[in-house]
Amino acid sequence: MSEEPAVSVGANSPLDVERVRKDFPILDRRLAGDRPLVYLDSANTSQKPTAVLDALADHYTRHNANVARAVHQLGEEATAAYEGARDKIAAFIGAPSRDEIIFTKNASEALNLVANTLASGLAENPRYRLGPGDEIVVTEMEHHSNIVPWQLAARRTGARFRWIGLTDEGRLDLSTLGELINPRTKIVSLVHQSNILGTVNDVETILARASEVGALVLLDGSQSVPHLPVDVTALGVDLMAFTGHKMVGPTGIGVLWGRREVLDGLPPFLGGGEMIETVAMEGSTFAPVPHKFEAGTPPIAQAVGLGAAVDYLCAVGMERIHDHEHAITAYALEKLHAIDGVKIIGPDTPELRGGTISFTVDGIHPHDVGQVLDEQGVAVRVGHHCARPVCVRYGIPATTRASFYLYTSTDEIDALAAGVQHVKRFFG
Amino acid sequence: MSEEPAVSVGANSPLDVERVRKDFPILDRRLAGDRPLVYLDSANTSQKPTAVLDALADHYTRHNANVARAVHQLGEEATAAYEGARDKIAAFIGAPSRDEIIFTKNASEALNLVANTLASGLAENPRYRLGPGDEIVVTEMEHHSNIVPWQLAARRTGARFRWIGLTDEGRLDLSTLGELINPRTKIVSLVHQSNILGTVNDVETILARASEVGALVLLDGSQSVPHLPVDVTALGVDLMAFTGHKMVGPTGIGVLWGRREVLDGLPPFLGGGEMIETVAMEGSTFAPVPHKFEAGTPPIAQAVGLGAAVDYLCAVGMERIHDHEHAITAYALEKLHAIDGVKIIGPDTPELRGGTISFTVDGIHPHDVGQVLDEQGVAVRVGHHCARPVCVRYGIPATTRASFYLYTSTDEIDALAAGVQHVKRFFG
Amino acid sequence: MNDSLYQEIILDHYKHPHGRGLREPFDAEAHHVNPTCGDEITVRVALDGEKVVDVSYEGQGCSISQASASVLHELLTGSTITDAMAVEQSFVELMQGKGQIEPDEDVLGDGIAFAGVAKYPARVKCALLSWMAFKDATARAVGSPVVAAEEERR
Amino acid sequence: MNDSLYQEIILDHYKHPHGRGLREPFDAEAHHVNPTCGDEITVRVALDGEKVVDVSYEGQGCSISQASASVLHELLTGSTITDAMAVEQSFVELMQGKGQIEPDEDVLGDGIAFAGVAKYPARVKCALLSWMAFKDATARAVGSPVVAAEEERR
Ligand SMILES: Cc1ncc(COP(=O)(O)O)c(C=O)c1O
Ligand SMILES: Cc1ncc(COP(=O)(O)O)c(C=O)c1O
Repeated sequence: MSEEPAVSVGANSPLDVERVRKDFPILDRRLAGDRPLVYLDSANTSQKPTAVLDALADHYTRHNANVARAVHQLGEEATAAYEGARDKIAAFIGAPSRDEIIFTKNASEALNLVANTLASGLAENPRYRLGPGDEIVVTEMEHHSNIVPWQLAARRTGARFRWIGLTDEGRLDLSTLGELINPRTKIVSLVHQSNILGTVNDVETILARASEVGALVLLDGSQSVPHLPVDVTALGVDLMAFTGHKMVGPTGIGVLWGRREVLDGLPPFLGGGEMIETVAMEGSTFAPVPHKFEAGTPPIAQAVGLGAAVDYLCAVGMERIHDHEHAITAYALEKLHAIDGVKIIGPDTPELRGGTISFTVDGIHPHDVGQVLDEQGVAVRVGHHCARPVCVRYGIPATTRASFYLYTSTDEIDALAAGVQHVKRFFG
Repeated sequence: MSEEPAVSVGANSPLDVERVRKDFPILDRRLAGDRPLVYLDSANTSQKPTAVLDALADHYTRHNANVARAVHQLGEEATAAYEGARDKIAAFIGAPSRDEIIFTKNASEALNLVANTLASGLAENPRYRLGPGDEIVVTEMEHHSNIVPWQLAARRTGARFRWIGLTDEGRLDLSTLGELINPRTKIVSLVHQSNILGTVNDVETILARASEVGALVLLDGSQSVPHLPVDVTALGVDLMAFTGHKMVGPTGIGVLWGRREVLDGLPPFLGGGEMIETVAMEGSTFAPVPHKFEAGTPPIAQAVGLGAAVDYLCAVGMERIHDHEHAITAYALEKLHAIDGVKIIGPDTPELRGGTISFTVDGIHPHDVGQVLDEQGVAVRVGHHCARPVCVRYGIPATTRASFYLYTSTDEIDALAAGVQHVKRFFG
Repeated sequence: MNDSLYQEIILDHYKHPHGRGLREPFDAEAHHVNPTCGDEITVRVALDGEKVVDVSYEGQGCSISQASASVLHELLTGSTITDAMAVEQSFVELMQGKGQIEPDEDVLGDGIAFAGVAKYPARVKCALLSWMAFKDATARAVGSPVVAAEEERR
Repeated sequence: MNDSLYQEIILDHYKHPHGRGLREPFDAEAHHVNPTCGDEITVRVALDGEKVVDVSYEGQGCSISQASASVLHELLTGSTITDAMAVEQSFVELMQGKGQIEPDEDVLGDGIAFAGVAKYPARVKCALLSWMAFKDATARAVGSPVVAAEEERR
């Protein structure tokens, strides 16, 4: 494991991975013991291309100023850059209007924004007010960030918190959907692609049922928007949350998209800064979206960085990224299947799943798997991946998870497979 | 105004401003018409030194990973850097414990966190639950971010929203303090240094009264922490909010500090990610502070950048920064006083005020003042500065505001004064 | 300062506003505020059938917002509602054109002096303030519920 | 892999744990969970006056947490409460020392093999899991309200 993996391209990938990797300076990093980095933890956070880092540096060294407040040149440049990023992101996800893009600090804040404003009781339209008798539906494969806000909202409002269970194959069990989503359901919030199982969910079926009963649908796109072409208009959902750092953008920024009508109906979330129309000590009125939901100085440089990230992803091409990951995932599943004692948690064929593979190794705790892999330079994540109910569902304490992105090479998958073999020998 | 202002140091400043300015690359920026930048808008957002930009770049190109989740080397490096920033910030403000430092996205979120958790009704201890009969006290010189969250909290809970008024000199009117802060008062939230008037408030007197009646005191340090040595232990307040981008740090990060006991007593704010102890579909329990209040992937690179910012400020020395700004402010007040028709809004002597000066020019709207100054390369802010009630109080629609920092030179003040003279000629 | 947004025409209207002051009788009025800078304007319209017989206004604010109101008064007083709305439309387009639109002097008169303002996003609102108020006041005067509702939301 | 945190001693305790299993009688037990990885342990203490007569445990988790419980059993069974707490204190110090502390073999026995773990912040919790549970169980057994209250809060 001491020589650097020579980057090669899987037969079925449309990407020149070797060229892509040159855009990501950290991939040249040597770890302890001069081991090359094999980064298979992109579902946790992605690495950043030079284009994004340059955009950040350029912003801070040439255009830094606060936005929407200044009449001076730097202020206008910063505002144009910040609002320009909003345009780019709207186009990237097919949003009908730029005003429907709200910048948050991460996906978690975006999800909480919806849960909190529905729970606040301040909305004029009862459709956007949760109360006793109402029901909230999530799934058993949600990230904690799409569970806890709803549990808190239910506790505050007396609404009932329910969830769609999982099949043994790691897919949603839709057999009781008709009862679970019913006329009492106010909102259905579900993950598009699971961050632990890799499953890509059947949004269409759930949306169809939700529409029948008039429930809102919030999609957690944290793991789909970075990896596949996502078009909110085509999907037809009401709201979608995602996060910058998982899509080659900076930390400190996330996005909530929502249909204008829905965003208009929700009451304000955080108060202050530029989210107001006019403030008097006696009472205040609020700005239209998107500013209504952007209290205080926004993550300006981070929005600019995310805009550059979206430009980068578009230049490579989301279809090609998706096809590359599909090829890499098929290759990885094959390699892992071939190892005795390795069990895939989640769909074990490359269909309707993304490049995130959770697995267990018989008799060896994931923490130990991960640590010994790390000693070989292979960075994976171990634990419950902020989706503990999935572990409980499958009766395991934790998993080892390898997750891929546009820069993942087949050589890195080989390093993973060799690493797991070594783990087995080590604890054998 | 076409030659570059030669940087010189005010007689009474202990800072070598010329050297300091070399640390801030944007200060070399040439604006439209090849005019040099005279940046007098630091109360809006500050510029960033190379040390901070380098820390960001180094993080992203060498250590980028998610925190608190990974057993791999990058994850451990990123976690050490992120948690190391927490240590630095705790030391910077004299916090008794690192665990009392909560990273937020900006000061506004920190203020909203307190208002929202008090209003949520989820706290076990009634001290941390607002309800009808309770009173909230702010001041008339608050930033909107310390007004709107409390108005919303009052609306949600039935608590009464009250405020301390202002004297004609731009200071708090403490004549009715005994009645305003009374046994029904649950929380007093006030600004340390006003972002519009420059006033530094008498925290001690207000704190003494609040302590008598057992009210919590939240200090908005957004404009004080960047500019003067602030020690929360010496101040004796319960909570303090401040923001990274105003203290030579990145956008996208703010801080809430609170006494351990108070933070422990507040219920969770946003749910998800690493703020949990354990999550089950049936219910969840929460991590101890600081993680309880840090839902989702935090602003990792931004925390690292803020740590570097604090290192930079400490290396220059907060006392010296404060003394420099005091000298610059005295110089600027003198220069502005000398211009006919210019009226200072706020304390018009350098005592107990910071380097933020709001003023009006007789018969000329601030927007016009700001625009014509901008045409000369002088960047100031115009408007109500997110403190509209102050404008209402003094019967003006808006002000022009010049605000200074460690890199502000007397030549820049001269450029401001010359600029204002030009404005008067232009509209005369 | 050639690329200044302060054209002589604008400064003229600012220093010597036309038709300023609120007059009676009027059919409807609208009060608009630009929250970012505190500019305020009240615009009244007096109609006679299809005809705009008077546009009166009072406000406080920057040279751009005040000069723009003066130009508005001059351009629209005496025209038909239809023509006034066409001028309004054209002015809005100019302001939102980011400096890329060539203004038509036949339609906009002194209003063409505002072409440069379109390059300053923060000031576009100032220039449009009185025009938006005029539009709303007129909508109220003719009793159009759709536009009036939109004003309510703002 | 010389700087590995997996010392032979640790692997030995992991593969052949000492004193594993929950036994009766016992005076108190504590169940601790490491939420980041799902490691769990239940520790029971049986006291006879000042003496720790048995420490029994059951858990699931990584080699570090399981080996650490085995070492704990070996070190503390049969000692006095005071001595046990001193050993516990010493082990905690070693774990929180970020790899800077030289462990004392006379006090920590096989526990010194965990010195390397202190360099891996994410694993320190694993190594401490059973020790924290032991401390809480003992506090309950002797009825100390302070420490027990602290456990409640965690
Ligand atoms: C006094 C004061 N409080 C709060 C804030 C809000 O800070 P932020 O915009 O970073 O949330 C500001 C700055 O805009 C301020 O000056
Ligand atoms: C599916 C899913 N939802 C939500 C999140 C939360 O994103 P963030 O941590 O950026 O708030 C994540 C990532 O951690 C995720 O994978």
